[in-house]
Amino acid sequence: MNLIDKNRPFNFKFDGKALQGFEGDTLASALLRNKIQLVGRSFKYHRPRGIMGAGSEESNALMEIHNQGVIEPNRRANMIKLFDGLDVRSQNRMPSLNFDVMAINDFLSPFLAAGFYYKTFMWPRAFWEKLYEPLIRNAAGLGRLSTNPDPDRYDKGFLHCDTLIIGAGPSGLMSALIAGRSGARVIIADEDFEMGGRLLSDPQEIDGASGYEWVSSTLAELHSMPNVRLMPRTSVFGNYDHGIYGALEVKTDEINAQGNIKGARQVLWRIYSQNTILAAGATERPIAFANNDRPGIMLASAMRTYETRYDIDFGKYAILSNNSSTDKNRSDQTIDTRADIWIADTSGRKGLKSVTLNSGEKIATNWLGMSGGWNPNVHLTCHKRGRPKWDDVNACFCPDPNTLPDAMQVIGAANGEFTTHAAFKGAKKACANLGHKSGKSPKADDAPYEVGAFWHVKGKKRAWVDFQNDVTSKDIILAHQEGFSSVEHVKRYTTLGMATDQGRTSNVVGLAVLAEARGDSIPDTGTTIFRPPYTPVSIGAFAGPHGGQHFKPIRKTPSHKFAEENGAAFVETGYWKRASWFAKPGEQGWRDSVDREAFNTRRSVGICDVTTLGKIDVQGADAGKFLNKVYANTFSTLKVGRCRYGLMLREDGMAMDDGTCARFSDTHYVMTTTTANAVTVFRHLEFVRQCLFPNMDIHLISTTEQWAQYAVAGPNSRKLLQKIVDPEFDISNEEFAYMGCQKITVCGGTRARIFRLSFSGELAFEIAVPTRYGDTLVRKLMEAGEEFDVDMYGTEALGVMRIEKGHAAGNELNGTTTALNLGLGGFVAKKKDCIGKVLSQREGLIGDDVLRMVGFTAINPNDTITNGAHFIKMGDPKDAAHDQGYMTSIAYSPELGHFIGIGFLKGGDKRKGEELMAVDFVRNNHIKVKVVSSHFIDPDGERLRA
Amino acid sequence: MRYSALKVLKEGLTGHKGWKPAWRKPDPKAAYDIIIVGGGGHGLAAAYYLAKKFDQKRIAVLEKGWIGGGNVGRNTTIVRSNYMLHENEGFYEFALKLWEKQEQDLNYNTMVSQRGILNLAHTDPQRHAFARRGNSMILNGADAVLLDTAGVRKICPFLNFDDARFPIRGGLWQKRGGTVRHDAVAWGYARAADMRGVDIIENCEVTGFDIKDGVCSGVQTSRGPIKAKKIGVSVAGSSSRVMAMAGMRLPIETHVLQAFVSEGLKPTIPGVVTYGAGHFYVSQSDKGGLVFGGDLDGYNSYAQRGNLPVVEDVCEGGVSLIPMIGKARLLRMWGGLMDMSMDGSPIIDKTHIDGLYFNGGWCYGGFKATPASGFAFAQLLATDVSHDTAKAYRMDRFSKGLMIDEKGQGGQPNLH
Amino acid sequence: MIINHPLLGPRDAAEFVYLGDASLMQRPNPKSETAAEDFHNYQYLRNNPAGEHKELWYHEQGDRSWLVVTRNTLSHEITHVELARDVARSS
Amino acid sequence: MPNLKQTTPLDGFKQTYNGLVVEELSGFEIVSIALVGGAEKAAAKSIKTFLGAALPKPSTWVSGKQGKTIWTSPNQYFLVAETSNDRLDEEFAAQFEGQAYFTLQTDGWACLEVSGQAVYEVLERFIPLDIRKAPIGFAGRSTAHHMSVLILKTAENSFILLTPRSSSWTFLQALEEVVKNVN
Repeated sequence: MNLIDKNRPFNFKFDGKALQGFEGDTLASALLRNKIQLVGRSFKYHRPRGIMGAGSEESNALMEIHNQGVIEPNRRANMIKLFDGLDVRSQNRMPSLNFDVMAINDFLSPFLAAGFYYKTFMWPRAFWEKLYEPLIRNAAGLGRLSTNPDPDRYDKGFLHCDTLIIGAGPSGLMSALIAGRSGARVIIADEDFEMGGRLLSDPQEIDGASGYEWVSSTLAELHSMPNVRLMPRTSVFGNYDHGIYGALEVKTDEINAQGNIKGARQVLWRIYSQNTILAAGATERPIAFANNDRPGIMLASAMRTYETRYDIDFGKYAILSNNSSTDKNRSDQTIDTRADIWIADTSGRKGLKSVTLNSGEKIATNWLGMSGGWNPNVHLTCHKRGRPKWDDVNACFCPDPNTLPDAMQVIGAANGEFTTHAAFKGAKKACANLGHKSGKSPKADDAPYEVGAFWHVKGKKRAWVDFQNDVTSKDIILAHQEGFSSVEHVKRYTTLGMATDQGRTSNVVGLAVLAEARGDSIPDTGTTIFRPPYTPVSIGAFAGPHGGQHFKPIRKTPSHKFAEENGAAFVETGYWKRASWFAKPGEQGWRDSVDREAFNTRRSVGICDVTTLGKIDVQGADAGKFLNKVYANTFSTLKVGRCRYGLMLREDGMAMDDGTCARFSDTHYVMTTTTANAVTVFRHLEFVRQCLFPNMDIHLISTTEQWAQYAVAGPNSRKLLQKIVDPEFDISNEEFAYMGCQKITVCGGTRARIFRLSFSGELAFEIAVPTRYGDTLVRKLMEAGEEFDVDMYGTEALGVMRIEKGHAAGNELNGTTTALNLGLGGFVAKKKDCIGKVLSQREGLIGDDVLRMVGFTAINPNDTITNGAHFIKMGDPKDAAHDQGYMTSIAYSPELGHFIGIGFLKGGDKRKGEELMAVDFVRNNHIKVKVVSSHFIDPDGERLRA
Repeated sequence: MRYSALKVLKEGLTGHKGWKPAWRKPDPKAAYDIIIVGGGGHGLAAAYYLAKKFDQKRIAVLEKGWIGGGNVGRNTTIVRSNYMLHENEGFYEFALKLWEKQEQDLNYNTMVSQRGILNLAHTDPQRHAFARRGNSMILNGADAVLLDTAGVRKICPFLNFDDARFPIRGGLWQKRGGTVRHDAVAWGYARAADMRGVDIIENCEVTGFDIKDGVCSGVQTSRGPIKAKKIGVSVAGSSSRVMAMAGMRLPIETHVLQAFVSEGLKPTIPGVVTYGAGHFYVSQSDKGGLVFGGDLDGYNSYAQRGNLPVVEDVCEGGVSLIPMIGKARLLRMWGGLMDMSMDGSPIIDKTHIDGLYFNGGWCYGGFKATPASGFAFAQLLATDVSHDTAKAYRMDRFSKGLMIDEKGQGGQPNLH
Repeated sequence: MIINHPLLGPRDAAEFVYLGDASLMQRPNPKSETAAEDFHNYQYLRNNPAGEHKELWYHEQGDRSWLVVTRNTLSHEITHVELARDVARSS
Repeated sequence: MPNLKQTTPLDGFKQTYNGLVVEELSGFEIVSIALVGGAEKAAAKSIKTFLGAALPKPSTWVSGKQGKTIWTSPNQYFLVAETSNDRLDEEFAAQFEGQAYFTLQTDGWACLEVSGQAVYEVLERFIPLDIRKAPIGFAGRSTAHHMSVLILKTAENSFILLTPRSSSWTFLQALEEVVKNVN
């Protein structure tokens, strides 16, 4: 019984050659059907290689899938479900698979033994980067990655279940059946596109019928259960904390007529399971003998799979085995090491021609199956650093019940129970442990598995242990000779087990060779542990849909549409897109726009969307007390209808954030934070509320997005707003003084809030309406401002004006500056405690010499001041020892007609008038600057109180 | 035994019979002058410099497991000296200069490969911070170039310039940055130290300190007590556990940092690229694997393994920055224990206990520091005077308010 | 990881933000004569145990509760989860 | 001058994909309710009378005279009221002074209804919660594609998703992408 549908042929290409396969084929089986033996080259020696396995353990048959200039490298031929139009090419060869010049390495192999590169290439020094390394790099690597973006789509998702069953062989299917019948929510996943596991490959009977019939009827029943989810082509690749598993579901590799993959190519699932049954089966091992890597030599079980499931006719072939599992092979000649015969050597560079036995007998054959016994697939039991234990009888590592992840049971071959009968028994028991009763198990094969511990054939020639990475038994012995005897040292020194199969076929053989060299037993020598993922997972799948523009959300302000319509350039501020300036026709560059916006605002009026500042509603009987704790200055005394600037410290005394806080009633404050810190401040406030002062009556809720808020700044701002604000509200200087706040209505009854705040230093207001009105309000404001030549201004002009005023912002509140550094020492209230007060008084933070924020102007007014320059005293050497501070913010002031800067200078508060060098190597701009007050414009604040 | 091309040739022709163990496997002696606790990169380097530069004799390195099994064998192999604060930059530049001579110094090819490191900026404030940082680097004798977008494109044309959520606005390029074959560093120092008489004792776990009247005179180990005049502890992620045996609490939390490697690929990525807007950095090893990582998982952990959210976060950053790597496959993920200090910078200092010295708090930056850390620790152990470039790495800097906080995150280790 | 929220049941730890040792809830008395030292120890020194650890997690993508989670730093096993506010009130 | 015109976050989006309907909902007001510390019991009682339903338990919403009330945090609830009165918060504050605090939240959120047979297949690729097991009346706050979401189950194959207004277009795009991939 095979699973090939010869009525559905597929055309595909291998290295440009047109070939045909069928529905049901993998690429590997299709290549074998086309009698192709040579399919790849090894990593180091570029040895010719053929297909070695029939599943994900493959280490030789790695291919590139090509599609319209995009390459997916290193695909295992056995894991590609054949489809029409597949274009696949061999890799790591130059110029061709058949003639690979890099194969010269194979002849130089005596000099390329384990670790050779640590001992040479040291002279001359400069040659490493220039010559040796490029040579090594070009020779190494496997497939190519095209430099084109990956065009495919990926999804991610979350699944919840009572029982996750990993593997759909006899033990997994039986478990699903029992658990499913009892009503549990079951997920059963298998990396193969056909469920059934070994039952699809080994000819055997279950309850008198063929194993395949049992699989079909079981699958049919499982499909009928709504509580069972069958997930073929799904590799459960990792076990994480608390029952979380990572799984990759391959939806399709198929490319449609448009040259695309429809829908998501792969889905990365995070599976939350209450219980897990690991039924992942076992992987056959090779045997290390001289030249055991010829194309045509493969695992015996793989040959059986290709014959049975894929209907491949190998003709005559031989089997080398140390165990009873190969009894199922239909070979013409079995070489059983248990009878003291083995293979001494082989011939046939690009395809096996013959094998020579230890007796000297030479057997002509093109195909050889080898079986060195079986390794249970214990990988997922190790991901949380569980260690398997050695089973002497079965000569393999089995899961150790004492180190299993929580709520995981291991059954069947994965648990070292290799018969179908034992698989069923294991399933029954595992399900019973979960409270699922079951009837009698079907009758199945129970012939015991017997294995002789035969690992490698000693000799002078190379015998491969890790096929892909070209690690031979001699390499392992040499590593031991050089003192690399710990198994971890051997792995790192020889690269054993580091290939794309993560040592699935090589680790145990390698360990056995090492144990023999050390004269220890295998369990005393070490163990194999595995890290996720079980099989490699596309980075694209881990990224899911979050590439390109979808990397992070985009937050748009209420005036976004209006800004787009008016020439705005946007800047990323966290996830927000803020308008940085609004280009008008005729302007030559961003500076033109920014200068105009700043200048116009100071001359007449400008409008800026400040919605992105965090807004937090603070309500409660203890609101004042609470704010006194979180702000350095006092808020309990703030009068209703007033605002106050607030400086917030971290507990270590550094400035955390600043903003204003308005009081609307005895129990109601509205705090604003900087855009960048809105989230962290909220989190901090919740910490203070819940963890430090749990008995205060305080309630916090973010209203950042609830209110669209615009700054209206400039000498004409009041006049403009008077046209918008409903007449019953008085915003004259007398009735609504600087730092006032009130609830008002605008435009005929629309609810609003107005704050008399100024970041620009001009007469200014901030007006807020529910966001639903945000788009219309900005249009109304601009309409109302037409007579004043109102301008929108962006973050750049905002920055210019705040620097002109010497306000600290993000560049200064950089997490390493104290209130004192910022010139805000006076804000830390003397009488009360606040968060950060105690530690802000440490000796290193309060000396005369600490950094102080000051202003700078260029001595030559035509010089450009640059950000990030360091200050050096005139005449001092330009080195770290003489560094006096650094420039944090700079701007061209259209009002002053030259550049200005603010920065931190040691003891700067007492150094006004001093001349310094502002040293900027990376822009090659060293200029002379003078220390000045950071209040460049209207230092007495007359304008904002107007 | 000297390693050379000639020697490799000769051994190749004679069946490799002449290679000797890279280091001896001695039993511990009853007493040493100086004991280093911890056979990682830093500990082995300290032992080497003690013997080579500071003329110390009777030195032992005690390692709980096998040497190089901790972070020196688990990191993403990057070396660089691109710090902003002078207290760090001077030290890391000293390290980089030692890396540049390491192979000849040790007679071991650790594959120091200066293919450059590029830090990307995505906003003007980031570019400005890079300017400040680049200037700091140059003030400390390092190299730095501030790039605009075109400059970045020249070095890494494959980055996402056209469809990026966070557009690339420039970068800071240190040409002398690069990668080093991490395991080889441990082996190279071990071999060179061993050749100078240092006893490297594996499978020897320190279980206690002999402290009396404020003086430490030896250690208890799984292989018996060992006396010493001076004991230096250099155990990275295990710092708190080991120093607790001396009754000390440290300004350190242990966190897990995951790292990732892809399947082997032909050369694609030239140097090291660090994504300033995502949590992602990548280089390509000589074997062809993309070696990449991102942020800490973020919680205290000694488990040497992490969880899925960070894996996904890192890969999202990777694909959004370098769209072609979607088609590469992640081969292996693992975790290391980071001794995260309270300001993100290390400690190399005496303790209040005479004879007991501490080296730790390396956060995730320990690998690149290896030679300088070893050198500075050796000098401190040998002379009781801090190395010039490591003077700021004092234990008491937190009580004095002299933190060295590159990122400005304050006393929350998982944010550094 | 999964944190079993006392009010909401099991939630993916990715919804939470981690702060650190739950001793951060015991803010020293700023008026004490040893305040400088107390605050230094509070802010900077940690037991950093390899084993059971009481620690603070914030349900940022959820109900905004701060939780005290008892978790083993060697195995990541979580044995106890409480609302921090309850813990703070009872101490 | 006339009243200002309102805009909804997603411009009234509605689209059907193979029987799955994604539609923006609007025309209601959301007010947060926080119970005064120390007076929780009394406050809950009088609010119960007002709502015609007891305040919901964690992870649930309840339906009452005023609309849906959703548990959002300890001692905090969202009332989604079928009204166009945008001064609800102020009126409630006056009515329940000393018992509870209120904050207008309507404009902070975009509200989408997703309904149809395929809704579970979509949501399992969108939200980490165990949506298939959630009963009608479930309310949970979590994340979807790095964005906040408050999800309510309103009928067998029907859910309401609330997400912050500023990123709601990204949210919608992400949801659409999943819907297309599933279809």
